[in-house]
Parts: sequence; structure tokens; C-alpha cells
Amino acid sequence: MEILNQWAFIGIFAVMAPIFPALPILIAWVLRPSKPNVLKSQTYECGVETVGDTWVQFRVQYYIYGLVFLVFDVEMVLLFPWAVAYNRLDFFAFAAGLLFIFLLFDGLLYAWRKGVLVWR
Amino acid sequence: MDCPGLCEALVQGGANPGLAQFLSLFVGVVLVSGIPLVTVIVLILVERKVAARIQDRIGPNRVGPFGSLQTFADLLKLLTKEDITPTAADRLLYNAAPLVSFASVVLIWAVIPYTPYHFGADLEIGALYFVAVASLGTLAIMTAGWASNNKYALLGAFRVVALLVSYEIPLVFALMVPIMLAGTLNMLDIIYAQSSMWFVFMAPLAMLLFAISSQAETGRAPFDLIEAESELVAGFNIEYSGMKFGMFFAAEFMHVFTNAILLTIFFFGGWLGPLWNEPLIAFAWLGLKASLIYFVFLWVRNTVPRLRIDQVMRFNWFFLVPVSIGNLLLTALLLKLMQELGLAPRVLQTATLGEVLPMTLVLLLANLGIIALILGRLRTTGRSERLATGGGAGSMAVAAGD
Amino acid sequence: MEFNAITLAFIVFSLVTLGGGIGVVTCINLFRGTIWLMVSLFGMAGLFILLSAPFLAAVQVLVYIGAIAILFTFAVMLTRSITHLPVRFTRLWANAFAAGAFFVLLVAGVIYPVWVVNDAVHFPVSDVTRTTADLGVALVSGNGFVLPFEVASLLLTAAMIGAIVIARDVDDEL
Amino acid sequence: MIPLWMYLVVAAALFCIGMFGVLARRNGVGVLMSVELMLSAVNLNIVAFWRYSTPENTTGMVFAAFLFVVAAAEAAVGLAIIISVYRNRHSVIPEEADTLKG
Repeated sequence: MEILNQWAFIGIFAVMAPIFPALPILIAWVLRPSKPNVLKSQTYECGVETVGDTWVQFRVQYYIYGLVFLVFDVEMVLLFPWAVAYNRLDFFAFAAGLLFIFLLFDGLLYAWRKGVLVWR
Repeated sequence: MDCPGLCEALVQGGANPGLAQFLSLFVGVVLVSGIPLVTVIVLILVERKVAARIQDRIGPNRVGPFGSLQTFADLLKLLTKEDITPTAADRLLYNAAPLVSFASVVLIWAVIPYTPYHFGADLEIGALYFVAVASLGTLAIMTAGWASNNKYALLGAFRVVALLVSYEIPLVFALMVPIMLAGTLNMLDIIYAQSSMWFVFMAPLAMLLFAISSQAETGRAPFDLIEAESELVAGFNIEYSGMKFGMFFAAEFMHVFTNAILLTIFFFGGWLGPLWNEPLIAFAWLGLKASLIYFVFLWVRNTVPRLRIDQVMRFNWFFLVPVSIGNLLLTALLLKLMQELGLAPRVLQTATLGEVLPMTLVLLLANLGIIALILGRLRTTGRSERLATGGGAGSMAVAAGD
Repeated sequence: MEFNAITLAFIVFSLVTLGGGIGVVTCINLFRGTIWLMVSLFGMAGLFILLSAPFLAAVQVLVYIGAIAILFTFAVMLTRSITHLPVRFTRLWANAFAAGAFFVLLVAGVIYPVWVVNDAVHFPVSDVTRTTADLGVALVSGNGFVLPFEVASLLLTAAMIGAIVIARDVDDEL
Repeated sequence: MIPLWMYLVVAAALFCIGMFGVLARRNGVGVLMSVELMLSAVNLNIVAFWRYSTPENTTGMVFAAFLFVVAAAEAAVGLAIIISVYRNRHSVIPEEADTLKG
């Protein structure tokens, strides 16, 4: 139960954390003037009228950055236990980690070669 | 149930044990989270003063002695500013985004050990908790950009998010080096593992990588190309005004100092220093080290020019990521070799200075070797690029990688 | 079963998980759907903590909220007409009935007879749980899961290369 | 302490919600999100069984960790396919992309 006690702290903290920024916003909501008009609450576009739809088509390169990050993120998830247990293990652990990262690096190498990681 | 300190006093005073425990936890939460909230008010003033001195100005000096009340004046101004919500916005998500952004930074402080005896939660997975919570901030930025229903906000958010996720990779690979050396994810154990030798001497390169990528995670100069506050509209928070904008702003300031504290804990021994057994002295050590690192962050911010987004991305994918992976593997190899030869202790928490000295020397030399190699390569690449572009200034900024 | 803080936490996290799930399958706007998915998976991270698997909880937040959510939002923006799809569902009532019937079948046919009445496994057999370091030892020691560990890396690399090949613009070719 | 069957009921409910989404959603991205829900429900089951029957063993944790890998790979490739189909046919409705040609 000792462990859950620590997490109870995190739980209360997680509930409290958004309340701290919410308080000044609430106070401001009471204090501030509020005189909205049509022009003021339009979408800002460098002073001119908004043109077209906001959901414009984006380039696929954003998706590819997200994709490469996702793959690395999941790899890191498996590498964290490896790093934590590293001191307890023998030389075989290094070989396993090396192979793991080598396989991952192959994918990165492919992405480099295809030039998808160059911002355009 | 385990219930020391305040909780025990409450139970003896006749309170319900469950309620007493909740109250003591609640008081703990308020105390722990109070520290970052108070610090951020001081930080904003410090930041402005330091920036002014670096730029040969005086900085705020009207409100209070040496302008010390300037932040409160600004706070009052923000409180009375009209808060405009665009009609096209998704109101729920638009209002939630600044809260999540701020909370994602405050939540990190729950696992930071202020002294050997005072900390929020002593989690087994403290370091992973920090990485996980910090990723909430990315989602907050995405939500802010989308909910504003503005092309510039959305485009700005996309670019910030692409930048943030890119720089999280070297950040975590650099973080893995101290974790591997300490053999634990627990923040307290990571600090105790440095009791005979700080990790900065064993892994200076990992320290540099962590510092660079955490600076990028905060989205500050030289990585503030998305906000570019002096030239462009503000990026993802363009539609935010008043206190909601203030919350994004405060979160950014707090994030920088949080990163300084984390760097202190992972590489500079946290509260370790002479007489660290005394809570107050330990706290002072942590604050002193973090403030020095924070000053270096400010220095970098105010002196290094802003980079273009293609340069920033290239710097990350073709330089930081391979270097951080190589650094991790080299550290792992050397560590394992020395452990197998009996030159390095397997448990650093109880090791003496004599035991860790050989491994420190080897790792330090290896790190310095890599740094020398990188600098040499950068010099040749930079020179050839300068020659190719006829001495153009732009090519000097990031000449790394390919 | 007495009512205490853990029970309360379990109820809250279950409601968050299931509510988020319902939000995912019913929302019109897919960006909001992504947010609902994150809410649901955040609740599940809480359940993992109650099951004394804090490592998995942190990984849940890191992988889903840090990475998969970002990927989904990028994909939603890339396929823009998605947010204005006129028809949300196909054969709404038939499918809802099928899913509901399946749930009743699972609870009444499997969970109730085996784990409620039968009392085979009701409470944890021990409070000793494994830590992250033990997981690491199991992952890379020779008699552990070292082969799946490497295959996981291979799978991810294959997924990355495959997804890049599929998603890349033709004019992105250098 | 919460009995095991409560976790199983929550997991079953989440699985069925996900299943409904997979069957009924017309939008490809929505279908993928529902698949993520189903995978998560499976993960909850695995972790619950691990905790209640063999907590002194690491197998359950290892399985759960690998399920994250599978979920990530599924999301990555699935979304890439949807983006590709969308680019070629300007549609995200799975039934309309049934010719198996890019």
C-alpha cells in the first residue's frame, strides 16, 4: 500500500494541477471587461478577411515526422528496462541492446536515404 | 496504513484515518506545487533583468525597488485585459488547452526531490514519469492550435509539434545514460548514485545533448522559430489573449527552470554538496546549481540567433539523433567492459570515490574523444560549406551532419 | 468489498475509460475523437497503476498520448474532408445490437460463471510484484524474451519503412 | 481490494465499444481509433490476469509491453494506408476502397 500512497499523491496532484491555472483565469473572467463584437471575435488573419476553410490540406511530411517519432518512442519504451537492468546483466545484454538499436537505426537510415526527414 | 508526520498528528487529534491521510497528502500537494508557482513569479523578473543586462539595457526598474514588483503589475494588467474567444473556436478545447499546458509542467514537480527528506512522491519510475508527463504538453499545443480554428495557429501548432517530437528522441536517449549508470528510474536513487562522482564527469556529452534538446522542448531561442515573437505572429497561441495567453507564457518560463532542475538532478548531483544531510543546505545546493544552469540557458537564449526550421530539423535528425544513439552505445560498451574486468562497481549508490575513479576517467576520455571528433568534423564541414556559398552567413549556423 | 479510496479510484478510472471509449465511437468531429481516445487511454493508465504496474502506466501515457495521439491528429488533418463526413455510421442499430449482445455473452457466458461464481482467481495471490529492472532482465537475458525483444525492433523498423513507402508523396522522391 | 472480475467486465465493455466502432464507423481513421480501443482492452485483460494470478512472474508485463509495440505498428501502417487511399481516391470510407490498388 506504500506504493499506492505515493500514487495517491500523484492523483491529487493531477487533479490540482489544472486548478492552479484555472484560478487566475476565473479571476480574470470576473474582473475583465467583456465587450465582444463581430469584428473583434473574427478569426485573425493579418488584418484581412479570413479566406477559405481552416482545415487546409497539410503536407505528408508532418505525418512522417510523427511516424518516425512514434517508432523511436516505442523502441525507447523497451530500452528503458534494458538500461535500468543493465548493471545486473552480463556482456550478452550489450550485444542484445546493440542489435536492437542497429535494427532501429536501419529504419532511420532508410528515412535518411529517401530524404523524407529533410524539411521542405 | 502508513501515515507519518502531519497525518499521525491528525489521527491522534481524533480525525478519521482516511480523511487524515487525504488531508496530509493534500497539504503536501499544495506545498510541493507552491514552489514552482512562487518560483515562476521570481523567474519572470530575473529573466527580464538578465536579458536587459545582456542587451546592455537596464530592464524593468519603475515598479518597486529595482523593478521587483513589475511581475505583479503585469499580472494585474493581464487580469483586467479583455479575453477574446473567436466565434469560430471550439470553445471547450480552446479553454482546456492552456490549463493542460500549464499542468503538464507543474506535474513534473511532483517527483522532484527538493532535499533527501522532502519530495512529493518517491516513484519507482520517476524519470519515466517525467518523460510521460512532459508529452502532455505536446498534446496541449496541438489542441490549442486546432481549437483556435485559425490557419496560422494550426500551421504553427503543426510546426511546434513536429519540432517537439523530433527533439524528444535525443532527449530520451541522453536521459538513458544516467539511468543506465545509476541502474534505476527513481529520482532519489539517481541522486544517491552520484554521491561519489557526479554524472556530468562520466557523461558530459549526454549532459550537453540533454541540455540542448530540453532547451528545444521549451521552444525558446535558438529554437523559437515558431513563435518568433519579434517578427511573426505568435504561432499556435495567436488567438489567445489575456490570462489564457499568460498561462502559456508562464508554463514556458516554468518549463525552463524545470529543465534546469532536472539537469541538476540527472547530471549535477541534485542536492549533493558539503553538508547535504541538513535539509535546508541540501535545498540551497539544489537551488544554487539549478540557478546557475538557468542562467546559462538565459545566456544562450539571448545571444544565439534564431535558426530556420529546416536547419533545426536537420540539426536534430542528422546530428543529435545519431550522436545521442552512438553516445548511449559507447557508454554501454565501455561500462560493460569495465564491469566485466572488475574496474567498475555495479552499484554506484554505495561505491566509494576510489572505486568509481577508473570508470569516470575512461568514460570522460571517451566522451571528450567523441566531442573532439565532432568538433573537427564540424569545422571541416563548415569551412567547405562557407566556401561553397561564398561566405554566406546563413550556412554557418548549422553545418552538422551530411 | 468495502468502499475505500481504491474502490473510488477504480470506479472513476473505469468511467473515464469507458466514457472516453463511447466518445471515440460516437463523435462527429475526429479531432475531438482523438482527444476522447486519449481520455480513455489515460483512464486505462490509472487502472494499470491500481494493478501495480506503474511502468506500463507511464508507457501508456508516453506512447499513446505522446506519440499515437500526435500521429492521429496529423492523419486527421491530412485527410481533411474527414471532419465533415455527412454519414457517421453504417447499419448503426444492427451493429450496436451486435456489440451489446457480444458484451452480454462475454459477461454472462464467460466472466460470470468462471470468475465470479467459480471463485477461481478472485484476489491477487501475492502482493510481491516485479519492478522495471526485473522486466529489463527478462527482456534481454538469454533464457528470457531476448528473441521477441529483437523481433519487436524488426517489426517496428518494418512498420516504419512500410508506412514511409505508403504515405510518401510521389513528388517527394529525390 | 477489487476482485478480478470487475477488471474483466471493464475490459469486456471497452472491447465491445471498440468492436461497435470498428463495425459501424464509416470513417477509416475512426475505425483505427476503435481498433486501438480493442487492443487496449486486451492489454487491460493481460495486465489484470498477470497481477491476480502470477505477479511474481514477469511474463505478463513483457506481453503487455509487446502489445504496445503492436498497437504502435498498427496505428503507423494503418494511418499511412488511409492517407494513401485518401490521396488517390479522396475518400476515407473503407468500403469505397475495395480494389486493392494503391
